[in-house]
Amino acid sequence: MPEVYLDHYAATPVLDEVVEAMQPYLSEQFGNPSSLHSRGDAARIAVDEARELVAGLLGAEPDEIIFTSGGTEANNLAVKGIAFAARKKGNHVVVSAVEHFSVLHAARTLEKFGFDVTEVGVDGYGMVDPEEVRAAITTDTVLVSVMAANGEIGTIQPVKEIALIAAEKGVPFHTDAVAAAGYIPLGVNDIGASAVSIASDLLYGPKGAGALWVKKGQRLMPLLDGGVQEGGRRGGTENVPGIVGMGKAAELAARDLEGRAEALRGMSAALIGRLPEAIPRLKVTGHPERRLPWNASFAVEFIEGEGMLLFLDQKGIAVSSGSACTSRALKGSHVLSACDIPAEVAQGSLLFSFGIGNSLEDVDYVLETLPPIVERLRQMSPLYDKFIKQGGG
Amino acid sequence: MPEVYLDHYAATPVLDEVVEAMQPYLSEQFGNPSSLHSRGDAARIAVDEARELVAGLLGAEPDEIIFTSGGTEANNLAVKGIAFAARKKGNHVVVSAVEHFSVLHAARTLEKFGFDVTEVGVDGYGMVDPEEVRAAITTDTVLVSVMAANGEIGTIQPVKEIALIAAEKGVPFHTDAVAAAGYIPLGVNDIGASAVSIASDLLYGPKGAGALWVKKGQRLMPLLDGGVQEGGRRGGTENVPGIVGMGKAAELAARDLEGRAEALRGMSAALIGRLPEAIPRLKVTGHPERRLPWNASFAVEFIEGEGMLLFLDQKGIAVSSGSACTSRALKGSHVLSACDIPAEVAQGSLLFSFGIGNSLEDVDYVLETLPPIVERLRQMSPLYDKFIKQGGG
Amino acid sequence: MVKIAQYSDIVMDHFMNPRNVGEIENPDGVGEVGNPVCGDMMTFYIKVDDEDRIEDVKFKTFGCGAAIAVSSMVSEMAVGKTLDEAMSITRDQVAQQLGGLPKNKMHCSNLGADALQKAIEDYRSKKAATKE
Amino acid sequence: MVKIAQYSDIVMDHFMNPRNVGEIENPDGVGEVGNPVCGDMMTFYIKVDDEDRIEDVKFKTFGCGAAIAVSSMVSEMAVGKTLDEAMSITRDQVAQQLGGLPKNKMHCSNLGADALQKAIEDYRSKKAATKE
Ligand SMILES: Cc1ncc(COP(=O)(O)O)c(C=O)c1O
Ligand SMILES: Cc1ncc(COP(=O)(O)O)c(C=O)c1O
Repeated sequence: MPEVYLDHYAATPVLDEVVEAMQPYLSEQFGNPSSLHSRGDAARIAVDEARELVAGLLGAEPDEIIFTSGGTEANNLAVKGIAFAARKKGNHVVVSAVEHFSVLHAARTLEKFGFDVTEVGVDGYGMVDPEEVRAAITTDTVLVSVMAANGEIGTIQPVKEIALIAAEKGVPFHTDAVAAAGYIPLGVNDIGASAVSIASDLLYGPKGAGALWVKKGQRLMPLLDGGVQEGGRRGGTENVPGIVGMGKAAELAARDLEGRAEALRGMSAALIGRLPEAIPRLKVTGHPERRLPWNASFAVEFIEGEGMLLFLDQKGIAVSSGSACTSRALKGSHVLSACDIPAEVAQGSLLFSFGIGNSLEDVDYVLETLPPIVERLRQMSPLYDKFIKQGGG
Repeated sequence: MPEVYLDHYAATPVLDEVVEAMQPYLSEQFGNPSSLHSRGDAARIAVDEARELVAGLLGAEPDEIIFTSGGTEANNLAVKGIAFAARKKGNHVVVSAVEHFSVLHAARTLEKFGFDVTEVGVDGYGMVDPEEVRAAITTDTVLVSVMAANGEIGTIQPVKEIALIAAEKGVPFHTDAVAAAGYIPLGVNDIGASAVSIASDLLYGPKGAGALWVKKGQRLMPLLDGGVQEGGRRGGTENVPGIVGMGKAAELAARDLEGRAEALRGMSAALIGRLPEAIPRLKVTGHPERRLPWNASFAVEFIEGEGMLLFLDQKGIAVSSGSACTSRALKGSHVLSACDIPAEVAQGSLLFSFGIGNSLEDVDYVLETLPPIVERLRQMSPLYDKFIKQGGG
Repeated sequence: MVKIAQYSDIVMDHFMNPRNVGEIENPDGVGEVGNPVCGDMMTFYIKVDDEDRIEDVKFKTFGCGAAIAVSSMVSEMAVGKTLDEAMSITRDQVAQQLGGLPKNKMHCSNLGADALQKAIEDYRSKKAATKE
Repeated sequence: MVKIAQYSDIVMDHFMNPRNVGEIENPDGVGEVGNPVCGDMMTFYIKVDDEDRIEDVKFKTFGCGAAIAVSSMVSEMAVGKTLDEAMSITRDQVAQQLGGLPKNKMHCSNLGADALQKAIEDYRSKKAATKE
């Protein structure tokens, strides 16, 4: 049976070069970067090198990089850290409705501490309108956070425009680039952001590592108090192998960005182009042009995502779905809902996230495998039944 | 040159068995535990197994374990999480003066949010008096946090007594067991705690993993909002290899606890017994009996710690010091200061932290190597000069 | 068969090879529960013989693997039972017969017994109406 | 020599083999700066010749590797200089001669030039006192 992994948004494999780079720091080089002896030295030097490589991917200064345990911590640190540090200035933050929960729920936590949160909506393609952000900003606004691109539907947000508006209003702008970094060019100064989150595990790096870039001078209340690691902005013994792995992954992502993006775009475009021909009543979700190269997202009408996932898994294909049943919280996707996709259609959402190990043959295999699965599940579906009886099909 | 690593409190090497256990999850088994396909399954099962092993070390239920990125996050989650969740009940927390900064500074952050913090002092051995904790508790107290043992001086705290008092007063009791777990028996129910923090990297496990045990029913505000990982109490893609490594490390620590403790106690006791004979004006810090088996801590009068560290490093010996110069924050140790050790004496602090790879020969090597280094530095020291001229020596 | 830890072998078998999928033309009773917005919807059709025994059951289900397996299992359990017996099939029995269901799926996907009961009630109320 | 990245080779050399450690009996000037509570304390002793040139320097230092290396370097820089020249030795020059110092050590450990200046001032004030 072929193994066709198309769930890179959930997890990327770790590149051999990355594992190799990490290896010494898992065993012989186990020193603590804070230690003053030579063993500590080796660890500190390794962390500093990784910091430069991550800064390189973002076109940033190394000392502006704060290593975290992942994208979620980076987002929490950005949202809570910037808002709490500014709580004497104001108590309002603006986020988009399609943010990852690590931004959205962090904002809800701010509400418990007296903040007001405005969620700016999106159009049917999942795009934020910068003018809506402008309209949402008040004199109390201390943070605007809009993601660089949404992983579920691939839509790339107009962050430069939003950053410009935030800058005009003197409000810090954070962007969650977890899904985007390494796939579209993301110079932090080019964007004009105050803070940018990224994660290692969507970059063919190890899990357990992420980073928040924070512009020099931007005030931030730490989330993890403790030692003076990361310039006092994030305590805790550094995850040296994780950080080293992330550094290597960032280096390779920066080096290969264009090549990777082109290959991925080729595959996702092929699937987006051909799947609707093979499956009637299939909706492409997200933006037709402004989308992440690796993302091909759909909603299959009349059936639910988990069944498709299970059947595809039987055929060696790994994908994900934003359906309620496949989310551990058993709630439908807030992203699809923000795009005004009816809840019952959103239940049939399917996300193919391509990786650098995939090929166009994998697309062929999906095109061959998925339609009969959909057909089979539709034959069981009372919704499809009604649709047919009402003259559809 | 011999390599004598005696800085296990800063970092332990990762055991081969642990690295081996992690290895698959760094490469082939890269799935995301939240994914519904078989690759996600493999990761989820691995995390669940690790959860059982960590629970085993603490005599706890697996679903009471929250995996974190390390001891610092576990402590921040405990202190802020419990206090913020109870902020409608009261705004007072009690900590000891010798807590790790990840507890102490987390408490200071609570002050910024309207909490009052009482720091209970210690005696000359670094011991907290449970009756002082009782006296500190008010009707507004929502948390007592006193560490199981202090890593810098080895002193084991009377946590059972403190837990009992907290329980009598109906106040949750958290204990930071990062330095203690795996070295002294620590049954969470035996202690009677509400929350216990541990870290992987002091257990011969990888950096970047830790855990907070939280008693069923204890309310907690998450620190990292996001997905519903860890039962909704800690969002973020799980650091699968780190967690798996921590699980293995916990399993081995539980299995070998007594043997390890005995061997370590032998070495630290030998050094504590013999070093004062070899070096005049040397003070053993911490408690004479109630101390962690791996800890041998001292203060060498008239000289400063960094010089000793550098010379020892030249001889292949890695240790640490609580001196201001060796701390990245350039502040003297708050622990030694709480024990009423004069600041200039504390500058000469030396911490030998033994590990399971050490032997009594390493103690001999230190006994042979350190005295001439001390002598050499004392010869340069204006303080020693004064002492001698005043008739000391 | 590629197995997913959350589902037992029996669940996977019933999901992949569901029994009694389909529709009954001119059914004696129809029961529909759930709602596609929430992610699960089941329609049960029954045929009842002269002795108030369930002769045939068919179902259509929109929902996750568990929902489909539950429907299939309920349909198997119901065939040949008297209406009273079938009415007493509980969610817990269904879950047990399936070798267990994931905790988080116990409530949302385990609607099969309810749909069957609705179909029986539908049959009974139609019959009562005919008698009047 | 085992090297620590934060310290240059020159710092390590001066730390491990400090020049002019010790005391001068009957010094012409003594300067003491720092405070053991903060972690760094230095005492400089100077001998001045008839032409106001520093003939000999000795020091004792309590402090980290940087503090010891700084003391050693300052002592070397000072020997043979006139008092005026020696007075103009700056912290930055010392750090530069050492091949750089870690940023966080620039302020606390780089007291050698101050101690030397204090010793020179001590000498000058004593001399002034003698003249009066
Ligand atoms: C856009 C976005 N932000 C943040 C995160 C959280 O990252 P992590 O799971 O590494 O904590 C994700 C995870 O997929 C994401 O897609
Ligand atoms: C007692 C204690 N608590 C907490 C911590 C923090 O652990 P980590 O550095 O793994 O975050 C340490 C670290 O040494 C510690 O000794």
